Amino acid sequence: MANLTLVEAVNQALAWEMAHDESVVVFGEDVGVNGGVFRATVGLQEKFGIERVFDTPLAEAMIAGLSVGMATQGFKPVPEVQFMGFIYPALDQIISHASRMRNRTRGRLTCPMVLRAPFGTGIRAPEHHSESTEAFFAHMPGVRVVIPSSPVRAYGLLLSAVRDPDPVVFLEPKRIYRAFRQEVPDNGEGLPLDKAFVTRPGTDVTVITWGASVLETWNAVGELADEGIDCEVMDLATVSPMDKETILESVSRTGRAVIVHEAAISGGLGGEVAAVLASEGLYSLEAPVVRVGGYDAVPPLARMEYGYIPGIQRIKDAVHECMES
Amino acid sequence: MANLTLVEAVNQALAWEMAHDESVVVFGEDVGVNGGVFRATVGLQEKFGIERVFDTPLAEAMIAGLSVGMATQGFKPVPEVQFMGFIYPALDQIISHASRMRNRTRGRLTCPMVLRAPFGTGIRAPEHHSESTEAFFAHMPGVRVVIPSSPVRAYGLLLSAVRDPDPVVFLEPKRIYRAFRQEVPDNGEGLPLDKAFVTRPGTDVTVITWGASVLETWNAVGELADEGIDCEVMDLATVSPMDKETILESVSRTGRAVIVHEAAISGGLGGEVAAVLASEGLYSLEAPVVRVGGYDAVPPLARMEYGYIPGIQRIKDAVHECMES
Amino acid sequence: MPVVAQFEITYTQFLDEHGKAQQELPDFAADADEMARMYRFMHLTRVFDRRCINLQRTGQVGTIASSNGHEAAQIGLAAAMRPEDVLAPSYREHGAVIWRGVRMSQLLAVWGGDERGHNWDGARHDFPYCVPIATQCLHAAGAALALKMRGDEACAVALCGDGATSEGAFYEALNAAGAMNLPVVFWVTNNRYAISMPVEGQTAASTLAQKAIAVGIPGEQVDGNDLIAVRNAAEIATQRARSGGGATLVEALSYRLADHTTADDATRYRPDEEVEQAGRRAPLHRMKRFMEERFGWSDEQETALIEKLEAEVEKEVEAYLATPRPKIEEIFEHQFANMPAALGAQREIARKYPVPDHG
Amino acid sequence: MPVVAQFEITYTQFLDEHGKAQQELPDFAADADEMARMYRFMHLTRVFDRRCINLQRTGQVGTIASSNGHEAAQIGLAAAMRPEDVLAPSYREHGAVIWRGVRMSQLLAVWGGDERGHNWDGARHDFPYCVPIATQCLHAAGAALALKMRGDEACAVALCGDGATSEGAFYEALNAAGAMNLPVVFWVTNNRYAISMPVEGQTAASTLAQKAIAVGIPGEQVDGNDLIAVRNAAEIATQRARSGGGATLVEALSYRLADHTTADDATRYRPDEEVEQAGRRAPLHRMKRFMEERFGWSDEQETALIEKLEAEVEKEVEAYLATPRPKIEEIFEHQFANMPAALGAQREIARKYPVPDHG
Ligand SMILES: Cc1ncc(C[n+]2csc(CCOP(=O)(O)OP(=O)(O)O)c2C)c(N)n1
Ligand SMILES: Cc1ncc(C[n+]2csc(CCOP(=O)(O)OP(=O)(O)O)c2C)c(N)n1
Ligand SMILES: [Mg+2]
Ligand SMILES: [Mg+2]
Repeated sequence: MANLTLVEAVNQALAWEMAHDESVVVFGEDVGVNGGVFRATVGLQEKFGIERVFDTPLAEAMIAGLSVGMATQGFKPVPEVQFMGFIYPALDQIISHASRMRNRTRGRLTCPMVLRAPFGTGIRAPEHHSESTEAFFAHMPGVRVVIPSSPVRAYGLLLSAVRDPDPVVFLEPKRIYRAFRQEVPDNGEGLPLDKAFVTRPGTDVTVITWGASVLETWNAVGELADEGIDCEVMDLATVSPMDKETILESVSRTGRAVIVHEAAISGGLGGEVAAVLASEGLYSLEAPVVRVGGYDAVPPLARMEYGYIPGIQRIKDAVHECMES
Repeated sequence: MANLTLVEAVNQALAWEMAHDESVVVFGEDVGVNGGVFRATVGLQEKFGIERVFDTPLAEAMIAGLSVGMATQGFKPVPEVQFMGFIYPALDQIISHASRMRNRTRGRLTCPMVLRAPFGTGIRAPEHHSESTEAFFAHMPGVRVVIPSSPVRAYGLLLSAVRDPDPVVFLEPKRIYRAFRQEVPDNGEGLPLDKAFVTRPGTDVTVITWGASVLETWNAVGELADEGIDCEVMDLATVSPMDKETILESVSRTGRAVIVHEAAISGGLGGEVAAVLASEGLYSLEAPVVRVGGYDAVPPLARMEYGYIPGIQRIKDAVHECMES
Repeated sequence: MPVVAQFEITYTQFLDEHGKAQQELPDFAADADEMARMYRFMHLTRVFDRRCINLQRTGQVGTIASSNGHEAAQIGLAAAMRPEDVLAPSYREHGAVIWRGVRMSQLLAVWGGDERGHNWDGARHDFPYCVPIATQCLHAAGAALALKMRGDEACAVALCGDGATSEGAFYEALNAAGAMNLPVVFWVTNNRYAISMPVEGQTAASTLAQKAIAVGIPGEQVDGNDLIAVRNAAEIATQRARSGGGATLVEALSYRLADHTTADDATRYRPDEEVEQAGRRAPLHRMKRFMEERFGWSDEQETALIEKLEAEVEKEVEAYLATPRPKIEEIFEHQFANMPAALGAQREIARKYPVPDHG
Repeated sequence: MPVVAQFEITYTQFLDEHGKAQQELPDFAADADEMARMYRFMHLTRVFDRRCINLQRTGQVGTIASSNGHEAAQIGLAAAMRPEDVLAPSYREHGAVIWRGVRMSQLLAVWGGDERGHNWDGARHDFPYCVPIATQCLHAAGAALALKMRGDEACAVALCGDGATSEGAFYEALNAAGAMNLPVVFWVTNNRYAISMPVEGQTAASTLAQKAIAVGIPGEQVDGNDLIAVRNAAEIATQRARSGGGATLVEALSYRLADHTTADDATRYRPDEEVEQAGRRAPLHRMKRFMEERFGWSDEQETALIEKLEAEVEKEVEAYLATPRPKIEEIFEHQFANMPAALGAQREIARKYPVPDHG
């Protein structure tokens, strides 16, 4: 049983599914010989051949459009966009075609594909390498948005994403690609795409998060436990369609909610979570919902990025604010 | 003093500003000789010449990128994207460059431009002509998103948008382009870009809306008044950055909020409004916030589009739901 | 300075505007049945198109794009395709998709605002009409890659217009097709206008065919109003693709004889004389002359054919008009294969509200 | 079949890899001072680049892209530009922007993760380094349109790589420049690789210069390691643009002698021999030979120059390292000219938290 990092788990899931489903194809920029700039696809070309694992010309709209074309004709493309900051040229193909091919043909053609992209801050990269715009894709009917935040979840969620009959945008928190390891049995077992993960049961407050922020959240929650604040921690993971039930059930017990993500707060997905609580969970709320996120500013370059994303102290303060009001 | 439709008011504002600011340039697809497919730019080429009002090749990324280039070099481009459904190829230039040119150069270069696009349903058009994805742009730091919903506001807000030193995405509700007329004095007076419009004072519930939905909202509110329900109606208009103060102040008086928009509910901007109430206005809420919007489905073609967007009855039911809980 | 690369673009025409042969004709042109079949479909396209416009005027369909003037380009191309090939059409290709088995009532449904129309008969694997300009070119490239990986002896064909050639998606599709040696044909029907923009405003390139040079694939120009030139070019390009020879760009020179759509008024931006002149070069004229000269086609046959086609179209119009209105539930049922709970709940809400027609 | 268009692509080299003239040289090549100035900047680029890599290794800057091998392409082009021209560079163009007056300490700030670096000296109207591939080509086109509308006798220049030519944005920029006859030069430094993708994988086109044909503008290929060929081509193209002659595409053939960036390991995808071979054709080698033969440049001068440049670079490195850390407030202050209230409130929150350095 392998002790893997998140990015290694992604690789293991791709390898499993390619071995078990002939129709799965992996392509993108530098995913072949080079094995991906983060090594997510390393070894796949050797294993499955250059026909099924190949490098494309440098054009993201093309990568997405090619995927749509292949998906409608019986393949399961799993393209990679090298960084989320470069996914925007592909957005038109995702919203205008991938997301609606099934609907606009009333099921005649479908678009099973998984667009993978690393996202978020934290690797001292140049401009445009720190984007967290999952909210764009979560506002697209017909698209699933999945964000793993541990090796085990990366493996299980990616398997289910590739097996899903509809398009999935699979966003990988590159800041924690190698942050920690887990035993990830290579058993081909997927995880549900409609269930949030309660990673820590608690009674005082529900802390809802996803992506790399699970890391700071986890540390914050640990320190808060020492102070006697018992947080329930939820990794939303399948952020769209959103698992409202788990959110509402948890907050119905704790009465309090704090939301933590890297993306800019305004228009971010934390707003959707808060809105669900404001309309369907209002009577359980004993305190204002607190959102902690990236500020409403362009993600800064390396020297300030850790001042931009929610840090442990900011998360703790948010929980205190929520507990005290 | 001219009695104008919304689209005529847009034209009047463009003409005024072009006459008073040499640096304003209008371009896009079919905006010149043809005067725009909705006639928004009719007459401008005759008035101001083909140098300042011109048709471009058919390429939206190019239209946006050209604007960024011109704006950084001292011009004020006011490009038109023919329909919001075709704005997606331009999205990369908006988020990656227009929105951050000022920040990434620390003010050395700036990007004053107004990207105009008609949006929303309701004109029996083919596929992709009924998009309402204002939420995408409202999640972009450094960009203003402005949505007029009356001739008077179209004129004043567009003037201010063109004069604003930063990029503005100006979305015009084409369903009400010609729905009604107003006296629109051509006095060059702009309207503030940071204030929501309370179009009807009320005491029982705050109904927050924007775009073409103001129409059904207005009718619903009228009928509700006859039933004795006194709605305060707010046209959010400058949807990003959002005027939280006006929202919070109103709900602090009414204790209830209903949000109405055409866009898909999940991930829509109504979520941001509800989130603001859940975190900064919770103690004023006497009832759950109710969101009425397009369903989480691709905007349907003509025969079902009026079943998709919030109709008068659905808005009334939402207000009742909010009043009765 | 050493020359490191040289290129040329050719133009092919078989029949001049009077239907006179300018060079030796390809074999299929001698096949009376085949020519009659294509001629019939050209007329059907025209008759259907006329009826569509009239249905729009009477409010029975929504905004609709006319294929008036495209009859040769559409039928000649479709006739060169095989059922197992994959077509990625733009919104204007009525003749091509009808040839491939789509029912006219289904096309009317599409333009009438009913998604069920795209769940169409004929080549079930073909792409639906594509509205976002040039994006279908990428789908054709992807379909071609799928065909290639499966080892099928088939190709994909993308149809687009002159304006589409300015979009990055068009170029990216061509470049990928060249780089990956994909079995795909990019067919540009240059009807001289993108709504109000004349093709001269789209690009400084003297031909659209030469855009192929940028991506290292063959490109050529044909008279798009000459059915024989169109079919001949389409057969060569599709056969090249099916046999491993890779992608081709064909520019078919034609003219849009109608407004861009029923929502457009072309008199705003182009002179009537130009349209009249172009009308004299219309595809059906020269095919009629050709059919007369080669196959003794008579005016009686012509009148009979058109009457028959009008009846055929009328049947389809009736079928369209008789189709029960879609249910609001249907807008929820094809978002995902497995409907999310929240969406199901929204469907229940939607059920409660009658759907008003347009006012 | 009549030929309706013909094209050819030429290749220009003045100095072979040993610095020997292959044809009569342009006048500027006889100007000892000018040649020495360019040679000096080529070396400065090299020295600075070496120091950057070393700063990254020691954790004093973040991931950085090397310009090793691009010295001739960058300096020859920059030298042909005028201050009033507008440059839209990619992220690899250290030599070009330093020539235009940007301080090395400012470039280090950019790569060190400090936006203030882009508020740089020199040509204040130049665009900052551009990371989203090819998007800067559209900015150059827009700037060119601005220059044209103002009637300035100036041009815009976009710099990009071979990989960039596959992006729709590249094509759309070229097509618009052609259609609108814009004063812009698109300069493609073909260094054979886009990270791990060799240029042969990007396109089936045998040259990148021929992509100009698709948009009706002149395109040519030059030896990008030959300073004289580069400057000559750049002078012709920029002068054409400034004088109303419109846009030009230049493909400069070169080679990336380093990893793509410090985050890359090129040994994964290309053989050492290939790199060694390319190294022998490096721009500085042949320029050294040329300087020796034409202007009696000596090894002593060479050593002295490099020492002097190293000292110059060191001063800039010190200035960079001595720059006080930016304040977190600064990330809020340039989002809008007039800060929205809510953003101001967020700034107050941010103030309360120390900004940890990277772990
Ligand atoms: C991406 C995109 N931009 C704009 C439009 C609006 N529009 C519809 S048709 C058209 C002109 C297309 O011209 P052309 O490609 O020549 O095709 P034609 O209509 O002449 O057949 C435009 C601009 C669109 N549908 N998609
Ligand atoms: C739109 C976009 N996609 C992907 C990337 C990631 N990326 C950075 S550099 C690069 C290769 C660029 O190659 P080329 O254009 O030849 O320039 P070079 O680096 O060789 O100078 C890629 C794929 C990016 N920066 N932008
Ligand atoms: Mg056309
Ligand atoms: Mg390169």
